[in-house]
Amino acid sequence: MKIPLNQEEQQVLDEVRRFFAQEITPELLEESHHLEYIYGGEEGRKFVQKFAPKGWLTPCWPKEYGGLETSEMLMYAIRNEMAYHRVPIHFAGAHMAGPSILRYGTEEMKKEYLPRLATGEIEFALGYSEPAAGSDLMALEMHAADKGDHFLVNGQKTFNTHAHVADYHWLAVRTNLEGPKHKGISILIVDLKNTPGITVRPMITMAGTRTNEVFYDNVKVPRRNLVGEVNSGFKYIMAALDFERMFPWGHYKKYFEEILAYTKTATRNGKPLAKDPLIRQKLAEHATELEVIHHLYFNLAHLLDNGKIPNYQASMEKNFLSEFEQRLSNTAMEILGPMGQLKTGSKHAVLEGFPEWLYRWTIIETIYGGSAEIQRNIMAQRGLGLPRA
Amino acid sequence: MKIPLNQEEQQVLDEVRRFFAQEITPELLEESHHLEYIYGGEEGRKFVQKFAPKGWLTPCWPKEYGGLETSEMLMYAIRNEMAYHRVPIHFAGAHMAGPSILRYGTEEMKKEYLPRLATGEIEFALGYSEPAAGSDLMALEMHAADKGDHFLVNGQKTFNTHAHVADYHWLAVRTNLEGPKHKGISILIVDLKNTPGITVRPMITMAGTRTNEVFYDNVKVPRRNLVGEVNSGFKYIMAALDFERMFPWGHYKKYFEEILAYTKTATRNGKPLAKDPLIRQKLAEHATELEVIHHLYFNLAHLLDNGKIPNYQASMEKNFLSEFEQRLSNTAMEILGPMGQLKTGSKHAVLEGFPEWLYRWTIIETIYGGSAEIQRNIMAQRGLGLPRA
Amino acid sequence: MSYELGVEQKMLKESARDFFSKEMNSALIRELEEDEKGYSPKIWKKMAKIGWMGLNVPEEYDGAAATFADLAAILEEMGHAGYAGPFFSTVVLGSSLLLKGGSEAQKEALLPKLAQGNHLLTLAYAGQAEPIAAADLPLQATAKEDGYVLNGVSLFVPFAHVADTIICAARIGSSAEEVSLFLVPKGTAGVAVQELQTMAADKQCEVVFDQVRLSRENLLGTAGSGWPVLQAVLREAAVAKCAEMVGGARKVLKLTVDYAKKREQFGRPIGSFQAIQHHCADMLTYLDTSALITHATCVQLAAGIPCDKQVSMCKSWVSEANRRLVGLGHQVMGGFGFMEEADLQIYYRRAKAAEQAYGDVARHREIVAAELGL
Amino acid sequence: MSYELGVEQKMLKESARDFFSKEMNSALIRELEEDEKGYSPKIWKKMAKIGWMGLNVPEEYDGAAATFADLAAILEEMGHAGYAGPFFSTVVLGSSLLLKGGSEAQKEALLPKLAQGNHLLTLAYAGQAEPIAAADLPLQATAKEDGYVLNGVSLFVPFAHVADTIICAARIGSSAEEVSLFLVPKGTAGVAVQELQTMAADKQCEVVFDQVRLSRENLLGTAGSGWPVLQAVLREAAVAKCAEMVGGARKVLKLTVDYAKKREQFGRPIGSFQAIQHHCADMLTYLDTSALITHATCVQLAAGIPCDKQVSMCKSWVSEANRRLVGLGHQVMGGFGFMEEADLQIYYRRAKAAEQAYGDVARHREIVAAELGL
Repeated sequence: MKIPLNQEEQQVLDEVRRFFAQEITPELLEESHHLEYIYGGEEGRKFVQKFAPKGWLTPCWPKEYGGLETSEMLMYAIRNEMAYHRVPIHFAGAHMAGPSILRYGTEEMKKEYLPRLATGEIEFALGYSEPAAGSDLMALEMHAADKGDHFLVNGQKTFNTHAHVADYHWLAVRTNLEGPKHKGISILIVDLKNTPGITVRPMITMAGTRTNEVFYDNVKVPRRNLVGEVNSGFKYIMAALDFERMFPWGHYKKYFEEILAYTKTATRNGKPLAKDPLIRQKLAEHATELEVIHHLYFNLAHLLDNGKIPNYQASMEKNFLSEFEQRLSNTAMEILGPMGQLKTGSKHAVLEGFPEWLYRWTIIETIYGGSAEIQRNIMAQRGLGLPRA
Repeated sequence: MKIPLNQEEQQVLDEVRRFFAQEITPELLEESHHLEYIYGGEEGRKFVQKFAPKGWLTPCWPKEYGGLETSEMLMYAIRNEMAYHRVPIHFAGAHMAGPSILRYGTEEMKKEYLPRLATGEIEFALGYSEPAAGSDLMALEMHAADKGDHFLVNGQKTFNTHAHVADYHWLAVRTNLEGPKHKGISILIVDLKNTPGITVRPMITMAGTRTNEVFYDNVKVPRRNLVGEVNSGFKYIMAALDFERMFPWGHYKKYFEEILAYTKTATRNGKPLAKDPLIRQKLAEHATELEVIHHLYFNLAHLLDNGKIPNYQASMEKNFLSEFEQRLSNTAMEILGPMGQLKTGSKHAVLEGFPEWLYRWTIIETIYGGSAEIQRNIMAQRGLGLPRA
Repeated sequence: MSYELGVEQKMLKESARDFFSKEMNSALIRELEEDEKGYSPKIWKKMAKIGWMGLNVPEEYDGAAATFADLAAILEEMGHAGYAGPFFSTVVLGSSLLLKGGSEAQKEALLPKLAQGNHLLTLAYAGQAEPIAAADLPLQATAKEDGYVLNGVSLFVPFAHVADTIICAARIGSSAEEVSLFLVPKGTAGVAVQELQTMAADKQCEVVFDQVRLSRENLLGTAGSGWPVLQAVLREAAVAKCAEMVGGARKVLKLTVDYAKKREQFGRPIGSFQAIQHHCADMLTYLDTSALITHATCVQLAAGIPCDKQVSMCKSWVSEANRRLVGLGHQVMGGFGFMEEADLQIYYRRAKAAEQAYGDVARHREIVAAELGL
Repeated sequence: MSYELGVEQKMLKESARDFFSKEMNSALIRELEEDEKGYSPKIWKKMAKIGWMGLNVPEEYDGAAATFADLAAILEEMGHAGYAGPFFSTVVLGSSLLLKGGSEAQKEALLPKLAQGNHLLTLAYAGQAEPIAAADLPLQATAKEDGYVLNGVSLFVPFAHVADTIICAARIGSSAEEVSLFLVPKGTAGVAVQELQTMAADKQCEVVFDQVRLSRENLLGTAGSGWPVLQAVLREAAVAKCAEMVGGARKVLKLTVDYAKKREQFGRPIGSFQAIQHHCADMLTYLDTSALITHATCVQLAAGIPCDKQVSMCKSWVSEANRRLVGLGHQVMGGFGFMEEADLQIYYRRAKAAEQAYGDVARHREIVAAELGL
C-alpha cells in the first residue's frame, strides 16, 4: 500500500532510500542491533549526522530549527524506512524531548537544543520510571528542591534506556510534595555527561539489551533547564507519551519478508514449507496484519497533519503492533522448528539467529512505553468515554 | 478416557446406557431440544420418571431420600451420559434446590421435597435474577415482608428459565432492608402452580428458547417454606451456585462426533474435507479440549468424593466448557461453509440444522449461570487469593 | 489515498445515515426477517428516487456515475442501519455484472430500468460451497444449435425469489474459458426458486435449473467470457460486504458502549470495570482497523488498480474482526444482549453470514498466500 | 485412574521438592547456563545416591523399578526448580531405550552403572527437524561385512558433549524396518560433538558422524528393530517433557501471583486490578488443565495401555498452555519480569524449547487427527 505523500515529499523519501542503500554499513547494523535500535552509539551518530542535516530526521519541524516544514506523513514515512533498514530508530531527543520543547519550551531553550537535535548532534534519555512508579507514573518520587537559581535533585530512576549513550536527561522530578500528585511534577533537562552526582548503572534485560538505573545524589540543575512551567510536568509527559506511542514497524515488515523468503526455499523432511497450508495461512494472516498496521501508523500522521492529536489511536497502534510482533515471532519459531532456537553465531543458525532474539525481545515490547493493559484503559476511557473505576 | 468408577458403579452406568438406548424416543428428543434441555416438559417427565425411581437421577443422595449412596463420580457420569443423549439435563430441583435442602433444610422439608425430587415427580425453577440484579445478585430487591406465619412477597424476577414448566420456585427474596445487602436475603420455596398473585411471562432468547420474567403481587408464602435461617439466603445461594457450576458436556462430545463423522464423508469442491490440514488441526485441537474438559469435570466429582467443595474449579470448568462450545460451534460453521447457516427444516440443512442453532445458543452459555468475567474473578480471588479491588 | 472520505462521500454517507435513521427501525428489521419478500417496496422506491440504484451506473444509462468508494459509503450505512433488501444483489452484483460483461444492447435494455429501481437482479454462481475454480460451478450449460440448455442447482442466491433477472454463471466444460454468464428472466421455463431458511433470515435462495432452454441472446456478452467478469464482480462484492460489516460493527460498538455506561452492577456502571473496558477497547480496535483497511481497499478498487491481494486481506481481516467484535459485544451486554428483542443478536447472525459470503477467511488467506508467491 | 497421586508418588514428589529447594537456586541456574558441562556433578552424585537415576530400572539391574508416573513426579519437580542436567537424556531417553531395545547383555552392562549415576546417556535421532518417517532420519548406516559405517549429522542431541554413550537411530534404507539403534561409546573415531548455542542454553549438541565404523555389538538389540523402540521412547519423552512443563508452570504462576500481591501501583496491589486477575485466572486454568491431562497420560503410560492419541493430546495441550501461561506471567510482572535477573525469563525460554522437543503442537495435532480417523 502506498504512503499518501505529495510529489515533493515522495522525492525526499526516494532520496532517503537511495541514501540508505549506499550508506548503511555492517558495523552500523551490528551496533544498531546491539543497542536495540536506540540512538546514541558511535556508528549510529556517524550515520545519522550524515543524513539528519538534510532535514530528514525532523522533516516536519520549522526550518529555523532544522526541519523542512513538511507533513508529519513524510516524517512517519522516513522513520519507518529507518526501521525497515534496522538503523537506530528510537530517538528520545528528536521524537520526544524535541517536540515537547517545540511546544512548551522558551525561545532560548528551542535555540539551544532543537538545531542540535535536528542534526543528530545530541541525544536525550527519558527519565520517567522509578522503582515505585512504573505504570503509575504519577507516583514518582525523585525530589527536586527549589533553590532559586537551581534545583537540587535526589533520587533514583529505573528503565532509563538511553541513559548510557545519551547527552541529556529529560528528567521528571517532584517539585511539590503537597497537593495532588500529578500537580507536583516538573521536567528538567540535565546534562548527563557534565553534571556531578549522577551515577548510571546497567540493567540487562532478557534480550541481553541494556537499560539503566540512574541515581541522583545532590545534583544541581540550573533553573533555566526547567521545561515550561514548574509543576506542570505531568501534562508534558502525557503529551509526549502520545508522541512515543507512535511506533514504526518497518523492522517487522523486513523480518516478515525474511521469513517469507526462507519459507519459499526451505523444506522440512523433504517437503517444501511453502506448500504447507498451515504456514500459508499464518503468513497470509501476518501479511494482512502488516497491512493493518500500515494504516494504523500512517493514520496517526494523517491526524497530526489535520491538526488533531492522536491519543487513543496511538495506544491502538502501539498495542496492535507489539502484540503482532509476538505473534509473528512465535510463527517464525513454528516455521523454523528446532532450528529457530539457535542463537546468533551458533552453528546452523537460521536468519542469523534473529528469530530466537526476537522471540525474547518482543516479550518486552508489550510492556515498554506503557503496558498493553494501560493502553487498553486509555482506549476505553479516552476513545470511548467509559468511566474510570 | 475412562471414568474412575468402581465395579458396582460401572455396572449402574452400563445399565443407564442400555436404558437410554432403548427408551429415548424422537418425541422426547424434540421436546428436550425445544426446551433447551431443561427438565419439566411432558415427555421429559415421562422419561425421567421411568429411570429416576431407580436412583439414577440422584445416586449420591442418601437412600432414605431416593438415592443410592454412591459416589458423586457416578452422578457426574450419569449426568454426562444424559447430556450425551440430549435428554433433559438441567434440573433446578435435583441438582440445585435438592442438595441445598439436603444441607440446610429441616427434616420436615427434606421429607416433603427430596423423595419427589429424586423420582423426578417435581421440578423447581430458580428465582434469583432481577432487572437490577444480574451479576450482582446481592442487589436483589424482591421484598418478602415477615408477617409471622407467612411472608408477603412483592417484586419482579427475570431470567427464571424453568418457571413456565416447574412446580416450585426456589426464590431469593429480601427479608431485611437494613444492614449489609448480603445479610438481608432469604430463600423461600413457592408453589408456582397453586399460589395466587404470581404471573409468569415469556422472554425469548436469540436462540429461540424461552426464559421468563416472574411477577409477585402480594403473594403469601407460608413460613414453613423458608429454607434454613432467615437472612442467610446469600450463603445458600453461593453454595448452590457451586453446584450449578458443574456443567455436563456430553452434548458437545456428541456434536463433535457428528462433525467428525460429517467431515469424514463430505467433500468441498471435489476434495475430501478430512484431508484438509486446517480442518484436521482444528478437530484435533477440539478433541484435545474435550479430553481436558473430561478431566476438569470429573475432577469436580473427585473433589466432592474427597470431602472438598469445588469452588474455583467449578468456575474453571464452566468457563472452559462454555468458551470451548463457542470455538467448536465456530469451527463447525467454518467446516460446513455456507451450508452451516441453514436452519432446521430448511432444504439442504446439514446435521439437521443444529450447527446454526448452536452457533446462536453458545453465545448465551458464557453468560448464563455467571458470566465468564465473574468466573474469572472467582478463580483469581478464591483460587489464587488475589485481593478484591 | 487519504485517510478521510472525500466531501461527496461524506455527504452521501450523511444523507444515507439520515435516510435510514428515519426509514429503518428495530421493529421493521424484525418484520422484514419474517416477511415473504424480505424487503420494503416502499423504502425501495424512496431509495430509487434518491438515485442509489443507479449509483455506479454511467450517466449515459441514467445513472449517477459514482465511484465504488461512494457505493461503499452507502453500504456502510445500510450495514449500520440493519437494512435488508435486494440492493446488494441488484446494484453490487447486478449492475456491475452488466457493466463489466454485458453487450451495449443489454446495458441499454437493463441499466436504465435498474437505475430507476424498476428491475431487480441477482447472481447465481455457488453450489454447496464457494466455487474456487471453474469446474466447481454447479450449473452446467450444453450448447445446442439454437442456444443453450442449463441444468444444475445453485444455492445461496440472494433475493432470487423477487429478482426480475437472475444472472447465472454456467460452464460448458471445466476450464475458465468455458464459463459463460446468462441472463435468465423471471418466469423462464424450468427455473424453480425456493427460499432457504438461513440464520440471518436474509433471503438466500435455491435456484434449480431443469433443462432450461436459453437463446444466444441470453448470453451476457460473449460465450466463454464469464469467468473473469464473475471474478471481478465477486471481488467487489467481497469488499462491499466489508463496507456493510464496518457499518454494522460501528453500530454494535455504539450499542455496547451505551449499555456499559448505563447499566449498573455492584453500585457502578459496568463500563467502569476493567474487564469490560478492555473488551470495549478490543472492539474499538476491531472497528477502526476494519474501517481503515476497507477504506483503503475501496479507494484502490475505485481507482481501478489491480488489487487481488488487497481485496483478500480486507475480506479476511474484516470478517474475523467483525465476528470477534460482535462476540465481545455479547459478552459485555450479557443477558440483555442475547434476548431476541435486543438488536445486537441481529448483527451477530449477520456477521456470520457476511463472513461466509464471497469467500470465507481461510479462502481469502489462501489467495493472499498465493499472491505472496507461496 | 484417580485424580490424586498415589501415596508413594506424593512422597517422592515432596522429597524431590525438598531436595531441589536446597540444592538449586537462581544463581546456580544462571551459572549452569554458562557452564561448559551444563550441570553440577555434585548434585548429580547426590541424586544418584537417592536412587533417582535408577528410578525406572528394574530391580535386577539395581534399579528402583518405579513406574513412569513416579518418574514424572520427579520430573515435575525438576521443571519447578529449573534443574538443568543430563537426567532427562540419561534416564527418560537412555534407560528407556536400553530397557525397550537392548539385549540382556547390554542391559546388564549398562543399566547398573546408569542406575548408580556412573554412566551418562543420550539419544541422537533428529536432524534439522523432528523426523516423522524413517526416511527423515539424518543418520545413514551402511552394512559392512564386519559391522556398519555411519554417516550424517544429528542435531539437538541433549548433553551429547558429556554422554558416555550416545544411542543413535540410523537407517539403512528408507523404511521403518530398516532402522537400527546403535550404542556409540564416547571417543568412537569419526564422531564429533559440538554444542549448539540455543535460546534455553540447554546443551543441545550437534553430533557429526563421519565414516564411523561400528561392530555388530554396537547394535542396540537386533538390526531393523529400531523404529518402534524409538517411537515408544519418544512418546514417553513427550509426556516426560509435559511433566517438566507442569512443574515450571506451577512455579511461574507462584512467582506471578506473589508479585501481583506485593507490587503496588495506583495505591493498591496490582493483583486487585481486574485485568491482572483475569490474566492470573487464565494462567491457573492453563496450569490445572496441564496438570490434569499430564497426570492422566502418565497413568496410562505407566499402565502400559496403548495411548498414542492421549500422548499427542497431552503434548500439544501442555506445550501451548505452558507457552501462554508464561506469556501472561510476563504481562503481569511487566518490567520486573523481563530483566535478566528475574527467574521468569528462564521459564519463558525453556517453555519454547520444551514446546519444540519431541514433536511440536502441529505435529502432535496431526497425530491426533490421524488417530481420529481423519
